[in-house]
Amino acid sequence: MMARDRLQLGLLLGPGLVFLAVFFLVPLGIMIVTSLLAPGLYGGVEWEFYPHSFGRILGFADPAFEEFDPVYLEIFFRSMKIAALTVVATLLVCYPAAFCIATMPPKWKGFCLFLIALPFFTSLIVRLFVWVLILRQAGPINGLLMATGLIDRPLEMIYSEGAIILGMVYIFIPFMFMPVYASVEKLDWTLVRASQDLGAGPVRTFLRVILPLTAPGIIGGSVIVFIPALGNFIVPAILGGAKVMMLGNLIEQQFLSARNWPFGSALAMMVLSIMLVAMMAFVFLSGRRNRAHGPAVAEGGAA
Amino acid sequence: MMARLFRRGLVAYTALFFAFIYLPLLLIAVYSFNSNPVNMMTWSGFTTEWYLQVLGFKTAVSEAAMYIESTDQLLAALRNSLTIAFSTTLVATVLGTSIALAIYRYRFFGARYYQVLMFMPMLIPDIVLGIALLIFFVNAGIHLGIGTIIIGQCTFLTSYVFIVVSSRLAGMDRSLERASADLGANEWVTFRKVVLPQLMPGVAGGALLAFIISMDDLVITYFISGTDVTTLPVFIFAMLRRGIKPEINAIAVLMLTFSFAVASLGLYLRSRRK
Amino acid sequence: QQELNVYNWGDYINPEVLKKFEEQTGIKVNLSVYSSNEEMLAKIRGGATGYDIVFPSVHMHDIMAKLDLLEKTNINQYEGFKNIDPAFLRAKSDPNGEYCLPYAWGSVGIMYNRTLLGKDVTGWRDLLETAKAKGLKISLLDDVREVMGVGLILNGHSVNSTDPEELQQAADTIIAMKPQVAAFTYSNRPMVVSGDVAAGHHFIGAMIDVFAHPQDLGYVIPEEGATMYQEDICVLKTAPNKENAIKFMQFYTQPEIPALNMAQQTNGTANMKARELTPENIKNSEEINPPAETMKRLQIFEDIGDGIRLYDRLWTKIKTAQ
Amino acid sequence: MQETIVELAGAGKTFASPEGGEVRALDNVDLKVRRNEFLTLLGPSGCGKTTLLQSIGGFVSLDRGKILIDGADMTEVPPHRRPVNTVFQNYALFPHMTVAQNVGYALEVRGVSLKERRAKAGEVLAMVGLAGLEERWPHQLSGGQQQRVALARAIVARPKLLLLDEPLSALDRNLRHSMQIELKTLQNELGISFVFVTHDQEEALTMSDRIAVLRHGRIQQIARLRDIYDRPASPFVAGFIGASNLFEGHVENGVMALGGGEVLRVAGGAASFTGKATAIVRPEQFLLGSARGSLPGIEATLDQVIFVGAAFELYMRTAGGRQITVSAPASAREAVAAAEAGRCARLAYDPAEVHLMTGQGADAQ
Amino acid sequence: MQETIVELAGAGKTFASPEGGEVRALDNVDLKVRRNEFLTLLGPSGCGKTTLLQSIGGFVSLDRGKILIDGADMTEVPPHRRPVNTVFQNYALFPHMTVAQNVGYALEVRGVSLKERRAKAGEVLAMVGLAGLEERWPHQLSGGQQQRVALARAIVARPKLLLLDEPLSALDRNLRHSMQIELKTLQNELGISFVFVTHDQEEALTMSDRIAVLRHGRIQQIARLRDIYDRPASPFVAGFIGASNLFEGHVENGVMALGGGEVLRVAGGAASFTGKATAIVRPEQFLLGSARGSLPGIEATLDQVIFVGAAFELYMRTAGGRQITVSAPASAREAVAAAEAGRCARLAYDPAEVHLMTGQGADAQ
Ligand SMILES: Nc1ncnc2c1ncn2[C@@H]1O[C@H](COP(=O)(O)OP(=O)(O)OP(=O)(O)O)[C@@H](O)[C@H]1O
Ligand SMILES: Nc1ncnc2c1ncn2[C@@H]1O[C@H](COP(=O)(O)OP(=O)(O)OP(=O)(O)O)[C@@H](O)[C@H]1O
Ligand SMILES: NCCCCN
Ligand SMILES: [Mg+2]
Ligand SMILES: [Mg+2]
Repeated sequence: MMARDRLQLGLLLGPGLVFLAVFFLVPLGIMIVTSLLAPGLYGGVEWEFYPHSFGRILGFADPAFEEFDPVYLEIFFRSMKIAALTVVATLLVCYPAAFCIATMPPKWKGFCLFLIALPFFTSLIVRLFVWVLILRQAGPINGLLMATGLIDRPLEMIYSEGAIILGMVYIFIPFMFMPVYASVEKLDWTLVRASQDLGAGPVRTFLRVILPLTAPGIIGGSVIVFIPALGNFIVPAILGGAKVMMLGNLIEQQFLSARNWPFGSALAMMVLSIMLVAMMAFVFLSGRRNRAHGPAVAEGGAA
Repeated sequence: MMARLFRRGLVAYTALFFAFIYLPLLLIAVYSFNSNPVNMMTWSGFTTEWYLQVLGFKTAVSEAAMYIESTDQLLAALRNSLTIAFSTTLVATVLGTSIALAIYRYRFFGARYYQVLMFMPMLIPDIVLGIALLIFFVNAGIHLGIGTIIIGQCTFLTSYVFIVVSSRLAGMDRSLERASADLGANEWVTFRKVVLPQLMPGVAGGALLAFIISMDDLVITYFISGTDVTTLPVFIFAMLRRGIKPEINAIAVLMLTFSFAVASLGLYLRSRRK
Repeated sequence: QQELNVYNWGDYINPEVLKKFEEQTGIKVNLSVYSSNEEMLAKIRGGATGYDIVFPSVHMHDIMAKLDLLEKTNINQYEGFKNIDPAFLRAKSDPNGEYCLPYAWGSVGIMYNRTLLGKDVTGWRDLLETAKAKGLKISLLDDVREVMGVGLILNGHSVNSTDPEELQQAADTIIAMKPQVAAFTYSNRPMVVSGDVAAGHHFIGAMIDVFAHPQDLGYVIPEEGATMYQEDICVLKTAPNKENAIKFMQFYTQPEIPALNMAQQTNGTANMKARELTPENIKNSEEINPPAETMKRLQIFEDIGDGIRLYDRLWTKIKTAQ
Repeated sequence: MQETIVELAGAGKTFASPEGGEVRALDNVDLKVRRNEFLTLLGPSGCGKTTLLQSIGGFVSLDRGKILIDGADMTEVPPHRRPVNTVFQNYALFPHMTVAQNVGYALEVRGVSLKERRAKAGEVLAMVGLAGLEERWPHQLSGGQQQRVALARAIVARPKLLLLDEPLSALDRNLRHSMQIELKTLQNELGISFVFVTHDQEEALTMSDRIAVLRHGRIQQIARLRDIYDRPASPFVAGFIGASNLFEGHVENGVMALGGGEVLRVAGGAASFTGKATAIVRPEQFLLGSARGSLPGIEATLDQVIFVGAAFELYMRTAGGRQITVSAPASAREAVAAAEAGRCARLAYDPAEVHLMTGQGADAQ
Repeated sequence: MQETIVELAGAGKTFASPEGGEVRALDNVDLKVRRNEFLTLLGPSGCGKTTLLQSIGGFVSLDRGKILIDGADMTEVPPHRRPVNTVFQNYALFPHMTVAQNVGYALEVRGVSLKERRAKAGEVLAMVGLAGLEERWPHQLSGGQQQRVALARAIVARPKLLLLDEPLSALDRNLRHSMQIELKTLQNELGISFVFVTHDQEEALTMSDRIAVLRHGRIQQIARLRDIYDRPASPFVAGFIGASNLFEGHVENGVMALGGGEVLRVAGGAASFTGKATAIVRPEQFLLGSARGSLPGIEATLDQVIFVGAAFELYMRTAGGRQITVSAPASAREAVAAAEAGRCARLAYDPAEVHLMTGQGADAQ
């Protein structure tokens, strides 16, 4: 590489990398340190090594300082479950629509994509809050069902896990839709024909050809939805009536009400490690696909 | 035939899909005309009051309005949000684009690891990043305020821009750069006249995405906004705890209408150019 | 131009008050809001500067004093201070009012929908039985100390208890209530008004709605007892406009000012003269100005130090219990 | 050989064109594919070749007419139940399956056991010369190898008919030539009928038993190779198969008057025809020089000679300004040199070889 | 005509192959391109054609050797300062510029005024037959039109040399043929040198003044068209240009002993050679039947006849098992029919036409 090239590279790469190193990697590092320090009485930390925050979660807490409580793992698993259900529901909502839109004439395609992106321009919280209005006891759905005599007492739709998942699906639709759409759109339809031609009926063609070929988009969208769903604390607060505690709420609570920064950081580290595992799984899966059939197939995740 | 039936089903499903997305928004629009100032859950009549207020045609409402005090704040929050969104969009677009260009143009040691690094801020859960930044700023003695919000949002918005621009670059035809050199253009001219024009849709897309996400970001901003700066989402979220203000609906509808208009104009202009 | 940066709870001051202050002094007021003591503390400790006055609850007033965040104002030297009822100098760190001025106070009781319940409820047990019988739901505040406070009171303990057994009992009581609890939230008022829940755990400010719909709504201080809150006006050590801040405190000792505030906030005041100046309905309300008898049933929060961790664990359990 | 395996009767298909009009992709097509023959569909882009193939494969449903395969009415049968397989132009190999999985797919969907699948796949892969590549992924193969995999995949389940839609067009010239020969050989070995689409006439000539020339969704002519070359039904067909010199004029008493005093003599059956007609003389049917003095000839001046290895191409012009392309074999080297020296030559032709097309003069390309 | 415009002297370029080895893409190449000539680089895939072209264009920097363009040393000069333009295989048109902007680009970067640019662009567009399409976008053009725009763009600034890297390979057969002729004509008109890469020998034959055959980064032979066809330097070159029948054997006294008692006669200079050699006889050099009884001949049986329109291809076999391909002109119809009937024929050849390649027998493809 010539000196001029190196200078150019430095100019292009330098500012961004310095920025990210200082404001992304250093904060993460500080958080790791914080998670291993003792909590201060009114927030902040005491400078002494204190692994018990992790012990509280994972079961090796020294009873002299802290106490292990399985409730945290329970919250962990529940959050994972809700995030996973969100992923599945979002996928079910988006996949057929992506399919339909990808096979429309180009003019329509552009318009539909625009329609999907448009709600993004309203406030996320307002979009969530409107579901409170819809789902609540005296809301329109219950009103309609009562008026038609289908039910005689209001359904309890709001403040439940179901409502949380519904809300998350609603706000994460574009995150799932875009990558899935990208890979469906790229799907080579002659392969579908080839499959039929070779004697495979619609179901088998879907399972053996369409699904594997759109898998990169599905995997990419799933990762992109799973991770924020896991850490989300707003949807449980608004639509879960704060009755269902997820990881995000637990972490928020440590910082904003229990004043236990190290424990909050330790929990955040746990989330971070799940994220890294999910990301590595993604890289591994798409890497394997890459090796199998060329890089062209594995791009869906990036959109 | 079966295929046609299946197609119809798919179209019907897609119609439902859009209904799912848009009916709630419609409801917001309806409620934005609800005259009940205290409790927007109950309909008490039609009014354009909230629009007039938001647009500044009316400053104070009748004696009955008890929540007016924060209309100013709401507008201030909107202003803050816009200021932040514009600044972050600018910074993140420049940073994200140049990193993407660097990785695209040069083969250098560990380029792939930078790519992973660039993915991380986007994929890290908001709450983790927000808290890490909070602890960082507090320890570094940096005053929490509009500056910290901009910095904090830029960390992950840079990633979004990077990814959008990168995918545009990946689809770009490198032989065009050669063609340009072949026709006598030096590197800088080639960049200006060939690379940049083709990159523009990616840059614009990345910037737009960054803007939208910045306007919407709650969690990270929530942790790193000082007391003196409140953004719209943070303000609305705080307000939710005490019951939502009707002006919020009006603002949401205005934002939607405005962006719809801008986007439609863009589409129209593009279709005319072709 | 002179400025004053006010950091207050959301919807916790009558805008007319601020307008009056601006008129009288020519000082421009900037208002920001928070929604819990802890949030305010976290932000102030987190390095937020630029605020002049804050409105901590009494126990937070003590904590902030301990953390040396408050400026000594000698407000007690000011002539208007004589209007203040000394019973409201509750902060242990500031028994004479050298730092802060009592701002407002009130009870935390039950706001209920009479139409749905079909009767006036008298307390938590009555409410829960009625709700259970009619298949109705209630909502609780999304606040660890308030909710644990209800549990402690129902078991006859102090709301400042740090005894693990007492706290466990309290948590168990709340967990037993959970089937009737629709949500933990701060938006109880609209929910009760619209009938989404039959009753909500709420501050005395709910009287606004009760005055607006006297047939349908009611507010009661539970017979089992309740918590009360009081906030003080404090000046921060880091305040950039200390003099203006003190001017505001002095302004707030004028009886007509807290009275104006009360009229809109429907809560109580420490300013003895102000009570006389409030509208009839407030003056006569036993909820807002409870008789001494009722006052005895009210407890106020104190700083419990790292006892808060124990609360947090139980709170997590309460939230997680199915 | 004369037994019919596929029959299209009155097949019609109209598409709505994007501009709002209608496109008749198939216009009342009657076609019989014989058992064990190599039938090529030839025609310009958009003439309906793909549509015809796809209506046999079941991917296009006909508006009118019907399709019988091996006697059974298949008009409404979906593609996966037709005993017909296709080799697609871009191969359409499944990128997520290995070569063996691709080839075994047709058996897999029929529930054949893995073991048997592997065995059969190995067999056909050997047949197309790809033994040993079973575990490769499609992207690891060259174009020609991918082509062979596509072929193996299409024949593994022994269809009654193989449809090939321009299977060779993406290959380079040399590879294409060897695949042409291989395909032809394979068809003989397998003993099944091939319907092959191409728009490369040379390819059509090399491989086919019969050729069907399509235009605007109609079959212009369907005939054996030699017949279609020697006796094209119309100038369109003539222009499509082999280079040709076309002459229009009035025929009377075995003489076609071309105008400008030039004439072309015809013989045989054509000699008895009277009226306007188009005559065709292939470039190689003009003989350079006076080698055979007994034949009639046309004088022409030489514009350009191109040496194309095995032959010379001479671009010539008659006194009347008519352009004539002549192809002289390499062995006629001296005659070419003489023509080049003299800048003109006499082009002899055999009147019996001049083919006359009547009543379709307006149909020229 | 003999003046040199580009000279490569001892040019060498080695790439690190992905597998870790080395690839000699150019191996001590000496090449002179003459002013105003059409030089074609021909060779199998990977032989270094593109590398050679790009080293002239400046996109590949040589490891060894140097490049002079018009006498000036250009070895270290970056592409944008070389008086050389390229037509890329995939056209590489700028999608965000109109046709006129694309064509005017080379002038734009040289600071030519808009008005003049438009005028010049219009001129060259007219030259390539695209007048009137100035305001189109590249995606609104057909492949052939895009090709022409790429050409116009490359010639607008009047380079001293035009490099063309398989510019026609993406076009379909008919279009390719007409573009070949157009390109050749254009080169004559412009009076600049073209260096053209292809791996289609027919294309090379149609267009070139000289052909350079490359293999493994080396120039095997560089010569005028006819010379290379008639006197290939090696079996490799022979196999690459035109079909050929190769015979190996020992030559003595004008007779090559092929083994199995069969012989091939040689005449002329070759007759004086003694030793092992490879002889080449082109398929069209074998004459069917006994037309010229005075010539020597080989008896062979007929395996297969393919009618390819203008000619017949006969696949034959000698008694010794040697395979011979014979190309008989359509005019030899009767002889072919006779051979087909008898299943065998005598293949006459002119010993003077048999070309002998000595000392390179091991080099066969
Ligand atoms: N799905 C379709 N919708 C609309 N028109 C179509 C469709 N498929 C084909 N056509 C039109 O029908 C006509 C015949 O198309 P077809 O694909 O059969 O042509 P082809 O002979 O295969 O051409 P090519 O050689 O270019 O492949 C064309 O005019 C084409 O535009
Ligand atoms: N940038 C490169 N890095 C490594 N090897 C290269 C590079 N460019 C070319 N090669 C190798 O150099 C050799 C010559 O390549 P080149 O592209 O010149 O061949 P070519 O004759 O143009 O082939 P084709 O007909 O396939 O285009 C090949 O083996 C190729 O793999
Ligand atoms: N992980 C950061 C994403 C922020 C989106 N609001
Ligand atoms: Mg086709
Ligand atoms: Mg090449």
